[in-house]
Amino acid sequence: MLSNPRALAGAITSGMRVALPVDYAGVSMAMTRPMIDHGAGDLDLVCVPTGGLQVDQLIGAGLVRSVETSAMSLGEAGGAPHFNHAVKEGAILVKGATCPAIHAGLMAAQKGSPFVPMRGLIGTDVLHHRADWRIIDNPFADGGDPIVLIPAIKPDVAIFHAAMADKHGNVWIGRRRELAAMAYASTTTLVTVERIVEGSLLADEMTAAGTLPALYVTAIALAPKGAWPYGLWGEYAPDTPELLLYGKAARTAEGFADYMATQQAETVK
Amino acid sequence: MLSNPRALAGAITSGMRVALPVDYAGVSMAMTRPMIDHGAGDLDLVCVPTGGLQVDQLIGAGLVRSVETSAMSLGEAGGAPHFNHAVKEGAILVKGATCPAIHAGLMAAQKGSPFVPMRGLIGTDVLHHRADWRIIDNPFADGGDPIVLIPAIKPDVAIFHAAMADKHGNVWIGRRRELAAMAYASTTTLVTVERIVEGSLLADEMTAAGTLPALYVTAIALAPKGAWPYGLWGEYAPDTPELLLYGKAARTAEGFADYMATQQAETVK
Amino acid sequence: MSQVLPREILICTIARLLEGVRHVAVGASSPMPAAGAMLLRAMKEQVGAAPIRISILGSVEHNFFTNGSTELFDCAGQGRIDAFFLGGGQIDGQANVNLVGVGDYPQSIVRWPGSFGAAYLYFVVPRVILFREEHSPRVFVEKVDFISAPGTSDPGIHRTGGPYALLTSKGLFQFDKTRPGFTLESVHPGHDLDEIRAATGFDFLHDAAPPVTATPDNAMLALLRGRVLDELEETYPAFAAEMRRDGAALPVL
Amino acid sequence: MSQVLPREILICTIARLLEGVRHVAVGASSPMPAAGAMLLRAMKEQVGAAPIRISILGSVEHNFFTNGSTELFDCAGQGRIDAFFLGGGQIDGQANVNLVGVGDYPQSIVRWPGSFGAAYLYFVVPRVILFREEHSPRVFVEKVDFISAPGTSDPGIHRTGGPYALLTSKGLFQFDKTRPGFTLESVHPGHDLDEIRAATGFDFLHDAAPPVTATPDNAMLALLRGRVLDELEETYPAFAAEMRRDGAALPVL
Repeated sequence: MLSNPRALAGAITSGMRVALPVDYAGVSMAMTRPMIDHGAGDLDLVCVPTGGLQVDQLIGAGLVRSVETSAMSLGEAGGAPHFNHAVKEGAILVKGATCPAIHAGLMAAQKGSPFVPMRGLIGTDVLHHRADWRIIDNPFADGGDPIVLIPAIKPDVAIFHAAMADKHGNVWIGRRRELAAMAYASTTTLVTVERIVEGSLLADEMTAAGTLPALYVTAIALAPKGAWPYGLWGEYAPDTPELLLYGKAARTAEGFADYMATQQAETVK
Repeated sequence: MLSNPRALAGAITSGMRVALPVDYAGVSMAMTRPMIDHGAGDLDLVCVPTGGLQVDQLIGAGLVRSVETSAMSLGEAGGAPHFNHAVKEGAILVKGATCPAIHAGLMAAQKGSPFVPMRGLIGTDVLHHRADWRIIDNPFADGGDPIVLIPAIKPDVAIFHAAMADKHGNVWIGRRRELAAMAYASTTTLVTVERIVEGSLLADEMTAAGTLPALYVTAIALAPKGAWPYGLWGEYAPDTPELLLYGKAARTAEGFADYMATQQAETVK
Repeated sequence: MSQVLPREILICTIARLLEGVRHVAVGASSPMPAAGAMLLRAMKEQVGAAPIRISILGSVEHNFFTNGSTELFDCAGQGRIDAFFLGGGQIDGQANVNLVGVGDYPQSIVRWPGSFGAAYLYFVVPRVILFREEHSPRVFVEKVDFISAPGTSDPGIHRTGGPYALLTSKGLFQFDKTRPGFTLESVHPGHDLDEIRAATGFDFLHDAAPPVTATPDNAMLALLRGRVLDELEETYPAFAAEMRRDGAALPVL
Repeated sequence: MSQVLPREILICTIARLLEGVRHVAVGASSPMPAAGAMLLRAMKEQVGAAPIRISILGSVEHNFFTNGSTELFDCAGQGRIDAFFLGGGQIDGQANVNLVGVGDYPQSIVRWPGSFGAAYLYFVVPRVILFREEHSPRVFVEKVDFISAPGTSDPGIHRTGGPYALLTSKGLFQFDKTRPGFTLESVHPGHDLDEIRAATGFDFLHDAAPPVTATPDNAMLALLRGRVLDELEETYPAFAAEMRRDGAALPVL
């Protein structure tokens, strides 16, 4: 079950639906370059629930067919240049959402249900542009009371970075339980970690409480500082200057190519 | 926020809907006697997802109007005598369920949704006897595909026992996350604990991962061995001889009265 | 070759019924299903085959879940549980299971604990093994008094799971959902067809002379009596001790 | 008495708008809403009133959530969040909020990050405070180009939350959902009605001579400049430093 990021990326095939976490929850930046080198394209990305640097780089590399997300930005470094450009060019399909709708879709998949209902949304242009969502009248009300149904989101693969894993394949995610939700909903789950620990994370109730069991984990690779330049919750802070550097460089095709080439030198094993 | 079991029981009023956990997840047996002494009756119990000793004692004390549960037993000690008797006499209303339906109802409340859908159930007598559940055709299918909708379960109060709490009101529940689900769904939550720890359980990511935040906790009381004769997950095992003792004693009204009187001597502070 | 205990035959039969599964879940008080699953796991490990995962509900030791008691059902709904065991106060010829009681619900004459998760799991676990040692007309009835979980569903009903086999102290049945009904596959050593017919309240198909249930070979038996009982002891100490005692009392041929 | 910075007036106004809440959630990059909430919390603590809970999203320090990024929305859906802040690239006279972009969706001319959770939170948080410092006709438009979250809903729509007030660098508005529309409640010191009218792309009600926004008294100001900036520093160090620098540059009268 222990592998390396390049081998993990090899499990991705063209046309897959790929779930990726929000910037502060454990983005596996260590997987970005291997995914680009591997080259599986036509990916349908699901941002849980928003996207940033990794998504922008995958779009820049031409691997992305569509993005389902409730927001896209580089935080302090501003807009996501490749995303914005690709949207304007019509090069990618955007499935605009709102955070709890993405969580709802994953929850439906987690429960093996075809959909879950969600309040709000009615009267928004978010709903207006989602032909794949449905409105029904709440069957528990006395007529009326429209409510939106969000269909299950079942990614082919979830990819994230976490603090630690054990040799049995259990991954410690702490209180970032959206990572568990992604894994429950996805057919396969690829995880990079800061470190591999001895023993079993399930052997002690304290560590077990924050552990995603191996049952949901397809493969794990060691990747110290694997969220960089993003931070990792409870481990290290984001590298804002690096994010600013990317935000500036990626405004041009040459700048992006130069930036990615420099990164490659650092990330190749 | 720190209190004692008798004060906690004082927060319960007649006619409340009360959520109680399964035998191995942290039953606050320490609250049973104070609840009986306090005497608030006509309770509608929700077993999450099954009931046992505590529910049987509350029924025996005449405090219960209805029980929603997917099963009721004393484990190795056999059937729940007061429950079985009350059902046969028609003295309580039983809302028979199946485990995931109770979890589904709590999840709907957690999400602020009026219902959630659930697979299975169709063709069962469980469904047949639940006029409060609905069947619709899955709006995402091309006609047909009936699916059951479970309405939100919103208890007035959730009561459970956990290993530890801090002075800020945070409660460590470890991997017994159904306790969090109960608290999210309920208006108020009363918790007894084995011990109160220094500092904040949220200050460290390791403990935070298994912590129910104070936001959902109304009051906490110290009650060492508060799940006894049940066990507490990761802390101590059930006292099976004591459960057998109860199972035998509670077959008669006198036996039950004697048993409860003996317990009182032990639990009164 | 040593003699074989009836329970050892049941455990070995369970291991055979689980052939091919990746993940099996067993109830907290189900030592024989757990033993069968552990036996298959040990056999797979010996030949270097893909590992088998066993989740024992309510066990701290063999619990791979960290999301509360809802996780078993979520996991099954995701299609991650291949096999599960169901008992039943009553089981009928359509494989309907009654876990609730005898007589008119809710004021039943006899009341059992309740449906637990059966009304869901029977629909979503591909290989549900009905396991009930007591083989008598009060258990195996023509028609159950309460359907906790139905053996079959109409074609329009979403269903990815259901009954796979019925194992009792007397024999092993397969279930044919198209008919629907049970077929006697084999009779355990020491029992016969007439006895099974008399003890079964529903009709079932059978050969004129049904085969005898296979008894384990020496290697399988050694694994069961050694490693598997050791593993079982952690979660079911009383049952493991009983098995050892019964095994020790057997005459060696 | 010392002079007061424009941002100090905004923070003190936010504290007043939050009067009575038990739990307020603020975004990760919202130092002024956080400061207003911290100020109210400090004031309540001084008089021994019921404590106020502040959840700062994305902050490790001020995060009371342990169930992943879904918990904020669940918590709001449960009615446990009394107040929240929304900005908006465009806000119109019906309190519709646009967080997506200018021009025809999806190929907008200008594109902002996106709707985040607004399409839900605006419906379920009772007191949503629209807060945007930039007060210009490009922000406050007649009609937004994209409705991320609508200001009002038809009577048959389940809605327990919505807009409560609109605070800008120039003034404070209340929202009347029955009309629906904004009413200018007060003008911040140094600004006037004509300026606000010119900077606002939608019509709003107002008095002929609207009052000036209240400036904080010395006690409130001392609390803000002392304890609140100290607390703020943990999460928003750059903002706290800027506030201290600006405060130090003020002439003391």
